Amino acid sequence: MIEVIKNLCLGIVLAPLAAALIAGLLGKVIGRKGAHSITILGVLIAFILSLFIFNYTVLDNFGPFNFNLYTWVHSGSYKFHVGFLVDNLSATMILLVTFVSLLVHVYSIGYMADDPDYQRFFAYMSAFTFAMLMLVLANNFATLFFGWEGVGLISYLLIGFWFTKPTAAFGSLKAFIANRVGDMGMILGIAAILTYFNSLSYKVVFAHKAILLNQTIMLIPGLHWQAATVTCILLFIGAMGKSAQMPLHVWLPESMEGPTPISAMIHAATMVTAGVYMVARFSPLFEMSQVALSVVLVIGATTCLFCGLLGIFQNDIKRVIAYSTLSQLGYMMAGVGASAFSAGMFHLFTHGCFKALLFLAAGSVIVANHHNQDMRKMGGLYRYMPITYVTFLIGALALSAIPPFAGFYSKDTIIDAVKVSTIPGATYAYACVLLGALVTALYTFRAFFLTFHGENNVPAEIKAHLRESPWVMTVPLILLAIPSVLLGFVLIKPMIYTVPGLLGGSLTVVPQFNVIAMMMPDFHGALAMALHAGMTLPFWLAVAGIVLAWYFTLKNPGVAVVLKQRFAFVYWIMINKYGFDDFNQIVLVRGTRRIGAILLNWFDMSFIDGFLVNGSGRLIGWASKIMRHLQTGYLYHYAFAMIIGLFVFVGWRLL
Amino acid sequence: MGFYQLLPELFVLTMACVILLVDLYYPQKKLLLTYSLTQMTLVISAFISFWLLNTPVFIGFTGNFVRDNLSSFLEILIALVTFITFVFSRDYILSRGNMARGEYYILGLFSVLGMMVLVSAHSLLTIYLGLELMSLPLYAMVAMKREDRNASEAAIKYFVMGALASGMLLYGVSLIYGVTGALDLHVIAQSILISANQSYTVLVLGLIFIVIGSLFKLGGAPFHMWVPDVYQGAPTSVTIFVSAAPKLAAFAMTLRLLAEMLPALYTQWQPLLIVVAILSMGIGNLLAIAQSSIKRMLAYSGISHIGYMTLGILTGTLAGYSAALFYIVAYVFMTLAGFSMLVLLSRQGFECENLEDLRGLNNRSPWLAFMMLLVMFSMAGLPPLVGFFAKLAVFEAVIAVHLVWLAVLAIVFAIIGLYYYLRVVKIMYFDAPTSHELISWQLDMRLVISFNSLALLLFGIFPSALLTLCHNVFL
Amino acid sequence: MFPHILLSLLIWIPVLAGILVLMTGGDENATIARGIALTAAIISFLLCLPLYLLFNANSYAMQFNEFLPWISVFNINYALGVDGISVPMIILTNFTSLIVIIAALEAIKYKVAQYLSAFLIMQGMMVGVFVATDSLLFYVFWEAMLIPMYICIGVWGGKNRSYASIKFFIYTFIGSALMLIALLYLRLQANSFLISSFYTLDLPLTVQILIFLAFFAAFAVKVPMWPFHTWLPDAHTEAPAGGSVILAALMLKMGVYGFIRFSMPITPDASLILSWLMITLGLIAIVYVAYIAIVQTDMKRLIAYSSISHMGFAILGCFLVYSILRITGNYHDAYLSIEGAVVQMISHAFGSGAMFIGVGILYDQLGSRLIKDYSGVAKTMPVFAAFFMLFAMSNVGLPGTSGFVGEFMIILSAYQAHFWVAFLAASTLILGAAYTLWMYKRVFFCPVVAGSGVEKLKDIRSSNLVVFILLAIGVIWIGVYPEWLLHLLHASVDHLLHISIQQRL
Amino acid sequence: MIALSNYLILSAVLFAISIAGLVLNRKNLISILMCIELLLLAVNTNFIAFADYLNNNLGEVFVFFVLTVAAAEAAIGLAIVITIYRNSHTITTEDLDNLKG
Repeated sequence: MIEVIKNLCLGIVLAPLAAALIAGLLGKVIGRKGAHSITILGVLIAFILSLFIFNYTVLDNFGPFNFNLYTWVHSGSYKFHVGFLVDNLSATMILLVTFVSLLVHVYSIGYMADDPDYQRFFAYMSAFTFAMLMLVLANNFATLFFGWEGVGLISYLLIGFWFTKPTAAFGSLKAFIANRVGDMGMILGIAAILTYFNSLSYKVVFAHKAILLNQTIMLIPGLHWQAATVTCILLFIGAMGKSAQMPLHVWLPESMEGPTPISAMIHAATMVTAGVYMVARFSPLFEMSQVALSVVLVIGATTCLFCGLLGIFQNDIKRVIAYSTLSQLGYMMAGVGASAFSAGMFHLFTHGCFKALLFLAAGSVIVANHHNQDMRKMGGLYRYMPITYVTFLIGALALSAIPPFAGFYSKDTIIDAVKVSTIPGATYAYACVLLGALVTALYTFRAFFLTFHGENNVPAEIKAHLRESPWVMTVPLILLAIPSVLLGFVLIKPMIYTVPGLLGGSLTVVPQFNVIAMMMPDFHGALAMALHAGMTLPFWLAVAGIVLAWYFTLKNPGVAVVLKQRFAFVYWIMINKYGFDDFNQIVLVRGTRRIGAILLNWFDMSFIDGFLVNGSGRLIGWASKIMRHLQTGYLYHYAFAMIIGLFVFVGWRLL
Repeated sequence: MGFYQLLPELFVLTMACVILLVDLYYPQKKLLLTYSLTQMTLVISAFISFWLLNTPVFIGFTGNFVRDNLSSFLEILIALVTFITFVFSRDYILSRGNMARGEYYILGLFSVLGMMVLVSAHSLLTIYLGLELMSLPLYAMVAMKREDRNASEAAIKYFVMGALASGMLLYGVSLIYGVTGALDLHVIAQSILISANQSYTVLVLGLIFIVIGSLFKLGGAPFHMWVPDVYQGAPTSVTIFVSAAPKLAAFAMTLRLLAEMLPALYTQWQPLLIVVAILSMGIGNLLAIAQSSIKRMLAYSGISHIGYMTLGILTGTLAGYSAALFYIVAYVFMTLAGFSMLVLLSRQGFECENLEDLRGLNNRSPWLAFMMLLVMFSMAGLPPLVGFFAKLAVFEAVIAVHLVWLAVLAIVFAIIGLYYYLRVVKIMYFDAPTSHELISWQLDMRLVISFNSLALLLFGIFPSALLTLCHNVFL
Repeated sequence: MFPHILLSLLIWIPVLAGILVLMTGGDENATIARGIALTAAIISFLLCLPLYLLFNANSYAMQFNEFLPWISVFNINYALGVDGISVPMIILTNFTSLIVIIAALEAIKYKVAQYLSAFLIMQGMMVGVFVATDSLLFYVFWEAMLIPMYICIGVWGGKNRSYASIKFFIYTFIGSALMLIALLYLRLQANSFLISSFYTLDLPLTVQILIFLAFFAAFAVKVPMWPFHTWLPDAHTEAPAGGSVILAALMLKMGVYGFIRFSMPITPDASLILSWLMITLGLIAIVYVAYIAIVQTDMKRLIAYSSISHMGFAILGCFLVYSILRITGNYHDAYLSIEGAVVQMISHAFGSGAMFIGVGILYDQLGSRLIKDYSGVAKTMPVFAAFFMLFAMSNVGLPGTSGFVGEFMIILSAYQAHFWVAFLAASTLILGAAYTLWMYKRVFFCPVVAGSGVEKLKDIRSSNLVVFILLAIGVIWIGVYPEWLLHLLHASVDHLLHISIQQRL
Repeated sequence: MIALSNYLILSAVLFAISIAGLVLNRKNLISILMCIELLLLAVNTNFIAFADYLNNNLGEVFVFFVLTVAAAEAAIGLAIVITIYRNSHTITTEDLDNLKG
């Protein structure tokens, strides 16, 4: 059995890699058609094999399977392997990854049709799939980190896909650096794990997690911290980078410089959720530290509300969705922070579908508008692109958590979980996620109304060509729309309210934090939950959000302008995104350069090189020039020097 | 009587007289006969000395003369070095008309005779005579380019300082004689050992004079003032001669005077030599940096080499002496090659005297540039060239007598010195040539200089033979 | 093959070939010179195969020993031998030299014979450094290597070459001169110049510290460690591409090799006492130098500073051993850090060497190394840009490339020593990415500026492509399967660690 | 009988005078040559005095050699002075500073 699984996993991982290599290295040889065929084939193989794995592991409940492929590093006491862990969590996750990836690959045939670097694009996407699968399947921290950084790299490459655009080049760099800040925390977390457990294998670490209980670490003299807390927070910093949590969220809006399929796949459905996945994966560790959970919860909730607020003020359709992604990632983090790991993962899955849908739909709109992304120059598009319109609406409803769409189940579960959570910061978090519901609906439908309804502001020359996208783009939309509607309804019971549930033993929750167990009595089935929605606050907040959006965009746009003038200061803060970008640019980037310049000019060049090194050279040269004058050329001076020598010797030895 | 022990000296003396007569009475074009006879004399005398190598130590002629391995070895080297010098002199003096006279070789031969006497002297008298016989022709040779103002100036400086130094040496000798009543080195050494504390002050005073006298000939600081002026002012072919062979003789003199005659005063002369060594290394290396004349630069570099060599002597151990011997031999061949190159690069109407004259040598003649590079790196003491092992040997000896600080200091000066050697290489290799005139093609000179420079490399890669030889000389 | 003269062949084949090449003379015979050089480089590289195959990785003993008395007066011997630490270095040396010579086939058009000969001789000397088991022989090779490098920088270098080459030479000479004194002192105690005979000396602490400092001078300059690093940017910047590659890929490694081979085992107590200093200097190199690298405007300078930063890791890896040992008490825990240092040495050779060649390719076409003169190179040279991205990523330490392995191992070890040590070391993740990718962005990304010359750049072909492919294989191979390298090290690292942690007082 | 020490003092004084002459004289090369002769005379005095005191004729022998050499030296010295005069029409010590530094 394990051999079969091993080969299946290898197939899943290597098929996209091989496809990527072929498309990337032999792109010119195989041509455009060859490139997309081979990569789609690779991902398709991966998807089909993932189905098998899912079937074995989750449905038939064999597993979990934990195996090593080869020893990566063996040094003294330590052995690091490349290996896979196939359990319910990873099996489900690879299914999502390969599914979304497959659809996005297909979609890209249409979206990228005019791009000269077509092959490169497909190679990147396949390579991304490979890296993401490595991340998900890893059975140890080293392999995890490989995938972790690998997806970061390809995200960097894809954001900078149109590298001749300065904004794309800038955005990609920013994304990589911000991710690296997180990775620094991550690698320190891994180092901490190794220090305490002498192993990087999940299995060993989880089995001996009690070791952490007795350990403390002193980061600042005199202050002892729980080892579990420090380790988990370090790992979580990694998650913050990858999942774009505040204050490391700055890169995600910039990442919209990449092609839209990328935004759908990497910056919405898969890579950015890796942080959530990781926290869930390490639930045994996070459960040991209330402080760490609290940090996760508060940061998640904060991101959820405040990044959502920013989405209201964006006019670029992709940026709206990007901020919504940030906000939804905040929800997921808040969910796992509240120890409702399954709820966080649940939202991850549903969000993966409907957000990919939204992005792809937005991409469809963008293609139709000849790569114009400004919503103020759209409007009334529902007449031209009905499929896109409907699927976007489904996505928007799912995102706004309107029952019975998928987003409703997952988001409501999280809000409830935060509500019942007792860890410090939960009250604040609850307020955030609650308001978040209103904000989500507001920005989503603002975008929806601006794009598809109202007056048609499309410039005339584009208007002439407005039409629905080709089938390679609409079919993925439809395929994604289905789970966006149904996934929540189908999964809520098996995933959340069943013990051990769909994710089974992959997640660990200690009793005192087990919020799901507390919510269990109130759950009476998916249908009941949807019907009951009318009695809950989040639902009405969402509805209020939609109404507000309608009012401000369609009914009475003038009010928005008045409000903008009335609250000019707030507006100023909002369009400047709370000043994070400026802070980074002025304090961090320029500060770093300033420090570098000071160190270089004052210390390296002036002091070490100028004063010490060349200074001693100059000193010697100077001494040489001075001493030259002793050799006057006068005979009597020469004689005198000898006599001096004589006298000194005589005086020294005899007196 | 053992007259055959005197054979090299006698042969050179006879031949010098013969050549003098030949040169006077046999008219010849281009001095071919004089030259060949001189070179033949040197070769034969070297062979005779070689034949006498490894014979038992002979001290004879009422203790005035010694034939030991040191003397034979140095005689061979002196003959060889002079031979090479004369190879480079032939064209040089021919192309500078007023120097083209047989006296050049004859004076040279007499000077060689003086050196041979000096290295095999065993009494203060023979030492003095050898020293003067060596020096007087040198003074004359420096002044041989008669219309050259600098040459005359160099000659008078050399002469006056040399006379002063030998006066001091003599004064020291007279004091030693006064205390011991003897001139034979061994007798003096014995009588000092027996009557240890008697007239100690006078002895030390004499020692100081003697140290000054002998270090003057070597060119150790602060008795070095003549060196740069003479090297620069003298015609380059004479500079080769002055800078090479006499150092060997002076080395022998120093060693005989200090190590053989006054070993009992070791504690007195060691500090003096330490001071001289430090000053020589310091002044030599520092002042060489500021030079623009390559002859002067090599002169200062020579001073610094004498400092390093002195390190070997001052240890007062056999290992130290052999290290010093190895050093001086290495130095002589390095300086020989260095100055020879200047002769080779000079021609009528153009003297290669300044660093700038070497610009872009690598473009004009890669082979010669490479040879000069070997010389420079050997002087700088870089492996795998012989100069490195010379330094290694003296450092080893110095560290063995626990003067680690001195070795460190010496290294520091070596680092300072590295700069100007590198600058020469830089000028030859990195700078563009200013002149594109072809370099004269004299096969003999090129061959000799190639052999000389490659020997620096060869003895650097396989230093064992020479090191062992230098070691065995003192056994 | 002939195991008993294999090492000699590895040293002397390139040297003899170098002499042969030199004798072909002027540029009219350049083709012959190139042919001989390439043949010799390939032969020596192939000779690494028997070295690797016949090497017994389970033994810490020196293998392929050769022993001939060389200078009997001082008891100096021509003693050669390799252990698990030197074997990878030798393979690396021959590999890099091959790369450099292939890269030079097209790029060098002026004094070809001298150029190739300088590199071949250098190659022999460098192999000599890694195989010498007699310390004086080691020293001879160590110093002899400087001469061809000096010539190489000075003759084929950039505008400021004289200054850079002399600075390089004197700087490195200062250090090694002090090492010579230490060697002579040690030989006086051990009565032999054999390195192994130094391992058993019981020296008092003061002496140990002095000897440690003398070695430190030699190795720290070579590595180079802050604050002895200022020669490197100049030398790198001015050197021709091949020179920079040799400098970065091999010469810097000799410093670390020296620490592992000499400083730690000979003066373990001093190393223990001064390990805090070494760790501090290593961290300064990592953080401080990275900051400086960020503000560089010259690509080569930037890569040079990044080399210093990366070598800081190697130093850190070596001397963390003592801290780890103090904390965990199990010396098996210390393997990770010191083996990480060795891996870092090797991996850095690939990454930075390749980047130097890359900059050389750009420089040959546009005559500038300044970042601001380039923009959008990826548009005109896509293949080149792809390779450069790989090497840049290795420089950044991306998993899957060689650059990651060493850094990962060392950061993980550093945490065992102290959190903040690990923290500072890990900051390279950000800083390294910042300086490397910022440069990449400015040079390769962004629009092509009309008239800048970038639009006329030609993508890499033939020999350069071969070079890049070879290097890329190296980068990925070490990154994906470092165990291939590590298994060579275990026995020797174990042995040296044993000696290096023994208290001798 | 005059004591040995008196001779020695005399010779030391002669020696000192000659050296003083060398160091202080900045005008004439000829007087420098004379100083050198004086220097040798001081040495000779020493030798004679010691030889007499020790009753040992080695010193006297030495003196003869020194005298001979001194003569040769003077000859060469004067010859050099002549070439200097020919070249620069002066024999002033102060003017001989072409070579320096």
